Amino acid sequence: MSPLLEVRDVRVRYGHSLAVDGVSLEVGAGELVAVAGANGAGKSTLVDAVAGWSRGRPSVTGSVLLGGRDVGRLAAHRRAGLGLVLVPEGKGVFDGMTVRENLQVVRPPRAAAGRAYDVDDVLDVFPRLRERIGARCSTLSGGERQMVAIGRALRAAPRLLILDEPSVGLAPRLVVEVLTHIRELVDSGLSVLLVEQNVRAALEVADRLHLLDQGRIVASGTAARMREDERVAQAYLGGLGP
Amino acid sequence: MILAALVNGLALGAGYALLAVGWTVLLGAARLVNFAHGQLYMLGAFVTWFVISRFGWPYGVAVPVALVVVGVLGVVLQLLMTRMTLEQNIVNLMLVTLAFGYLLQGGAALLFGGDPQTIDSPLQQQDLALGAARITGQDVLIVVLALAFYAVTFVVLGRTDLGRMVRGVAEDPKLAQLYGIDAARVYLAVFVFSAVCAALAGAVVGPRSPILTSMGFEEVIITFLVVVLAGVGNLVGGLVVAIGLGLFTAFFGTFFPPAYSTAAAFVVLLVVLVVRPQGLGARR
Amino acid sequence: MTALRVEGLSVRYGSLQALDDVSFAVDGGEILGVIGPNGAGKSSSFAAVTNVVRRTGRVLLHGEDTDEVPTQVLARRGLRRTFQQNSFFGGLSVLENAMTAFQVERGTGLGGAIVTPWREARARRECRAAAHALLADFGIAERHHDTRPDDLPYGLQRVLSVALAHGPGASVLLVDEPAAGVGGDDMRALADLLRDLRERGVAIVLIEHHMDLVMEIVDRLLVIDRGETIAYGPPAEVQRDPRVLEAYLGRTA
Amino acid sequence: ANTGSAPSSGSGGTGADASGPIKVGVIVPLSGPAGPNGQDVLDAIQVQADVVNAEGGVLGRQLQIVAKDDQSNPANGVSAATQLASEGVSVVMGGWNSPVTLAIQPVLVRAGILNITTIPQNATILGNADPDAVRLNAGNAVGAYVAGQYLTKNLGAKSVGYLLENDAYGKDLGALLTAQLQPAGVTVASEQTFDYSATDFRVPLSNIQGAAPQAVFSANAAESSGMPALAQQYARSGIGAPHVAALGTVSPKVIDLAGGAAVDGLFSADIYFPDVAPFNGYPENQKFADAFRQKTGNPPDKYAALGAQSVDVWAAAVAKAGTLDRQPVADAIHGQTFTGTVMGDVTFTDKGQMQTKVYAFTVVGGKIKVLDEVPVPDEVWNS
Amino acid sequence: MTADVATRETSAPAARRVPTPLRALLWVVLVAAAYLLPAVLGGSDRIYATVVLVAIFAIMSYGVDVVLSYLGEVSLGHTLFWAAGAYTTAILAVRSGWSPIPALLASIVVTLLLALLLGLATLRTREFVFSLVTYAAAIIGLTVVQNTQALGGSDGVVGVPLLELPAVGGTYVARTNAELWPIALVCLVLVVLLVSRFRRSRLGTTALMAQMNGELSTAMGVDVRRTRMLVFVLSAPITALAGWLYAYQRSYVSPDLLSPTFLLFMLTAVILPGRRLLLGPLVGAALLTAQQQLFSLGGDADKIVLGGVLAVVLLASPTGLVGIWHALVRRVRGSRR
Ligand SMILES: Nc1ncnc2c1ncn2[C@@H]1O[C@H](COP(=O)(O)OP(=O)(O)OP(=O)(O)O)[C@@H](O)[C@H]1O
Ligand SMILES: Nc1ncnc2c1ncn2[C@@H]1O[C@H](COP(=O)(O)OP(=O)(O)OP(=O)(O)O)[C@@H](O)[C@H]1O
Ligand SMILES: [Mg+2]
Ligand SMILES: [Mg+2]
Repeated sequence: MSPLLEVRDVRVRYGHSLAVDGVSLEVGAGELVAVAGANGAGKSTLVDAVAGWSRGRPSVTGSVLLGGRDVGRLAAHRRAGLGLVLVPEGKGVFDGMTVRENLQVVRPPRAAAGRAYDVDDVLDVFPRLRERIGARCSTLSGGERQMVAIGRALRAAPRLLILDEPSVGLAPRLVVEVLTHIRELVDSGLSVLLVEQNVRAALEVADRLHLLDQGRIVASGTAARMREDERVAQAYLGGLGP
Repeated sequence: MILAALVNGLALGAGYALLAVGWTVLLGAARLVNFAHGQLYMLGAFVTWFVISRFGWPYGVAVPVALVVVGVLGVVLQLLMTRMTLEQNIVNLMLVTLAFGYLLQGGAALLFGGDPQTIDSPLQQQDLALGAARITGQDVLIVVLALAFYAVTFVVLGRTDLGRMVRGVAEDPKLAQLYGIDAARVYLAVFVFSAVCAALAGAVVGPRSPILTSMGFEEVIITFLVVVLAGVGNLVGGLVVAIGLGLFTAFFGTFFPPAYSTAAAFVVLLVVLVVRPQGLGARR
Repeated sequence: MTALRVEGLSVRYGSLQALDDVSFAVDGGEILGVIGPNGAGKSSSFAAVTNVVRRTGRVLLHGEDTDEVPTQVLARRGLRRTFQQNSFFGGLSVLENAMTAFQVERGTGLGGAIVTPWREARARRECRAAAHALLADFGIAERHHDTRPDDLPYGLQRVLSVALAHGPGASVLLVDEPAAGVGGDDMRALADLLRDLRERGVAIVLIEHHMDLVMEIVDRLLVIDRGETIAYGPPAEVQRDPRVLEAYLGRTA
Repeated sequence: ANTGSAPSSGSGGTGADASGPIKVGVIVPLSGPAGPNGQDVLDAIQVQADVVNAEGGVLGRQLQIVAKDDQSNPANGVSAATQLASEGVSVVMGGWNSPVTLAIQPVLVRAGILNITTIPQNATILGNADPDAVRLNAGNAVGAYVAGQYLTKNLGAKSVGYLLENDAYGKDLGALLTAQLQPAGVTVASEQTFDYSATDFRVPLSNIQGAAPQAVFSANAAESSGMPALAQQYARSGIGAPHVAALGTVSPKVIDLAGGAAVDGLFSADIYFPDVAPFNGYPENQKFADAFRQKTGNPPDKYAALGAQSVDVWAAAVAKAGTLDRQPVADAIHGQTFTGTVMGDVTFTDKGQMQTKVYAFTVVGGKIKVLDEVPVPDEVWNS
Repeated sequence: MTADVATRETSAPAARRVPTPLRALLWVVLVAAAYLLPAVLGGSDRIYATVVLVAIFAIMSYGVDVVLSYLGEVSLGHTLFWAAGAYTTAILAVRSGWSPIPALLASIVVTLLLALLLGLATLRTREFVFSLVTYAAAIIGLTVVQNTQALGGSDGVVGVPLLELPAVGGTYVARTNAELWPIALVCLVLVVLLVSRFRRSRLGTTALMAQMNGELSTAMGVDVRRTRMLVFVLSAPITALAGWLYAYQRSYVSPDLLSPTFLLFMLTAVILPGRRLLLGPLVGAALLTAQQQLFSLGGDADKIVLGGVLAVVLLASPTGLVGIWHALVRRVRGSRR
């Protein structure tokens, strides 16, 4: 069976600098693949390119296949319509809308692959949002926004969910809860590509991990293997690690 | 006297409202201050006139033709501006629309000539007396159309996904793409809608008095006033402010020299915006 | 005299009591950590202390009451902050961003710039030099000086935020989640930076969710939940507090 | 007060080349709302220049028309005047509205070029920046006098409502008219003002209706939109009182735009009608009107006639003075009488105002029906 | 959002800094060349009228430029200051016989007061609300001027005397545009100097900061409201100075000064070349004036030309002509490589 997502030799350039340099990876159905790497390694650039989206104006080459179909030429909203849903790094909500409206904007695709969450389901995952459901997102705390962003992606019933550092700004307890929840989703059939700084937490839940450095994959392997890996341990799991 | 002022104000205000509805949606969705709005209004009137006088088609047919023509023009203009709108370069958007306004006005002057024209609408000939006040069938049409447009727009934007999509795009067009929304398409739809509304206003308000290709600037300003006073993207506010402005003009003109009513409206605007910079109806 | 003393701080947003009677103090050469679940009111406390939102309670900066003192005046008196979301002057280069921190105070007024242009030129040179020194101090290499802040690697963006806040020399620095999204080496660098600032006598209040970082560098820890203080004291003690475990850390810590 | 230095002789007043054609400058709006009217005037001037040229020209030289668009705006008027001066014109016809004329006066005075003002009616044109100003159109004093006569004598109104443009033109007319009506015991029942650009008069009209005057006087010079709209809306407002529009505001075009017969019964007055006695008896007028019809396909209106008249009068004055210089030509016009012009025999006051005959008219079946001449005393022309 | 040019402009000197004395010399040569330009172009009155108008309109546009480039706001109310300068001058000169310098000072005082008032009114407004409020002020100004007999009403004020300035050995009387040119040029140079000093002053920096990120600049010690207020108030007398000159040049002021014509001119002159360029408004004013004075195609066609050029430039490059220029340079350099 061909993998759900296939990324082949993607290169992304900002002007003269090469931010992603020939990355290939795959995400199978019902698999959780993590991408880790230092700041500036190119993780966000990579997943943005996969989603066909960017706030800057990078030039992208290589191909992206979703369920065997080349989506590399499609605009971001088309890819979203096909079930490839990205939660971008940083601000991922509409500030001027309320929490409820943000969750409502999303219309699950007709041919929903996964389980479509309704607003209540999202509130079950993030009880804190229940209290703030009518509040404008501009007044939310940093963590609360992150919850809305993830919640909105769950509403979209994606075939492939890409999360770019979902744990940023979340309280430690919530980080664990969110990642655990994502794992549960994966176990029930969702495919996830997860970008995380928090390698230790990522390794808790991921099936496989790619290590990115200066735009290139420098190490890959199953979570179990990577936990043993010297380099990973040294770089991310020692001393003042997250 | 009071009744007359009320009726006059309503008829005036409905015209403003019709002119403003498109822009209200546009400002709400695209944060676009369209200084060519008045010229689209002018074109709506002139194309209607042209179709009637050149092909001899009846008013009822000429109006839809004008809407289509201006709508197509709207498509072209928005396609040109798409990148700029996506980048939300507000100052440049203001100025580009200003430039479009020049172009349309100069072009219309060369195309239709500088002579004043009148649009023959059968409804303009029908008079209705309401006590001391008189209105024409055309006025009734304008009031009805204004209310209908607001109602439909309100329902569409408030109750459907389209409305939420429009608001999402207004917030952050880039992000909206990740929600599966084609921001460029939404912009296009909204701009064309607003252009068609302006054209409709021109086609139905136009028969009231002779039309000139140089008209439009005052209309822009009045619309601008209504839209900003109502609060960005606030439809109900737009209707209320437009009718309110009509009534204000009528009542002001009843008790003071009518020539000062525009200035007086602007004084009110100044005071309101100084006190409430976000507009009267803004949620905040 | 305590650098920053906060007594009975409360903030309401409409019906939401975001902060309820919170007190803390921090002295020069000290780092106070602030932790708590999302939406607990941590960032709001910064906004309250800097008079950005309406608040009740007393805030004393070096013993002086700051009631009614506008944010920008507090900043000039040395009470400065960073923002949770990255915040820069997007149109300016990194170096120019750093220069602004000095020009606010050392730039030449319009009159001076007209009458004594040479002084203006000198002041500008000085600001440029100071900005260079600041960036060097915070470990932002020369090759980044001409890029836009948004194009910096994320870790450096967080550092730049702190650098801008520190600027010409803050005496009380409020940092809001500087390590969010930062990992590995960059996190270590950030920790060193904060320690270094403490060494120089700056009073630091640090909001952070990275417990490793917090536990390693803070001197005291304040824990807020739903706007109320649930613990305040030495980190090791606080970390064992069952209420903190329950509300914030979860079973893992 | 303005330029004590006066015309620096020779700087540009006369064309540099004394044998080639004489350049005649024209400043009228050729774009914007007044553009079509300006074009008419320009056409008339050209037509009349052709007539003059065919008869041997002026001082044995041919006339050459140089036209500039003032876009109805003083700033453009000034640059048009500057350009004409640098092109060496000997005279400038025009200035459409009063501000444009007032703006070009100093420029032309400094350049030593005579200006013949064709259309503007405001009092300020004469005796201000330009001591040699010449004006052809009847001024506000005449307009007010004629309206006053008509309202009191012909209509016998005891109370009058005003609909006035809210600017110097409208206010001036209102004040002058009131000064006449008051001694006659006529009251002003209501005074309504509106902007020049107004096209919707329902509010002032309903105010007028409330005041129930016996007649209504209107001053609205916005021919291409405001005046037709006012005439039409007045006719349909249900106000029974007769509507007397100010002198020169009701042209055939206005009637057309207002819906022709829809404004039957409207009164006004004017100084020129191409096909009506006595004008159709003047050979000069016939020649001009025929040539104009041939060129444009339309009969000339008052503005066109004034344009032609400006050429006619100036050519005669130059012939009389025997020179193109500003001062002698001006002197040959001020206080002089010209016979056999497009508008018949005319006399200029010492201030430079042309005196003509004024006729009242009404609209019948969508067409102008000329009533009687309204004799205007000399002191009114002189004021 | 639009700072591309600005940064290139402000950060480039590091790379190609010309030594100060040389730069000063360059400026002197430039001014001298400007002074001689009309004579070189033939020296007709028309040429002189054109260059004088360029100077006046450029000064007028610099007022808007300061607000547009440094506050990032589109002021639609600067015609008010332009008219205030011209009207104060005209009325004082015609009715009270004031001489030019006192009239100028009075104009500046009047505009400062107006700007202060309008500044207070717009203190809390941003973006199109700011634009609309300033526009409202201009409309009100127009109505007031048009209807106040003391201000000349719709006919304006006629007969502004010649511009006479005290000079060594008597007075300098500007009878013609040629004689007005040196004065206009001096005013222009002074304004450019003022603006260039403003750009480098603390006020210029803080204004830029406030525009780009109000919250952050407050946190860094900038009083955003005060800065906005100061910049706005500073911009007004610049435009008023142009009004002063214009009153003498045209010898006649009328309500048309408050018409959209001038408003659109100012905006276009600033935007067309690109914002935040020291000489931008001058270049813009020169291009527009030259087109209107020397290459006019008539009102309607001019509108098409102006609208077309403006639209094409902005659509092709959000930063105006300078953006197109940079792109061209880059292409030429690129192809040479
Ligand atoms: N808009 C942009 N313009 C120019 N360069 C950029 C831009 N965005 C990112 N870069 C550069 O591309 C490289 C990769 O950045 P990216 O944001 O993808 O890293 P990352 O791995 O996601 O880091 P982080 O963990 O900090 O988010 C960095 O060197 C960065 O400076
Ligand atoms: N301007 C505001 N108006 C209304 N509510 C607000 C406003 N700012 C913050 N809040 C609310 O106040 C609460 C506290 O917010 P605050 O930003 O202080 O949280 P926090 O402790 O910093 O959380 P996080 O760790 O997620 O950043 C939140 O529930 C937030 O939604
Ligand atoms: Mg990233
Ligand atoms: Mg926070």
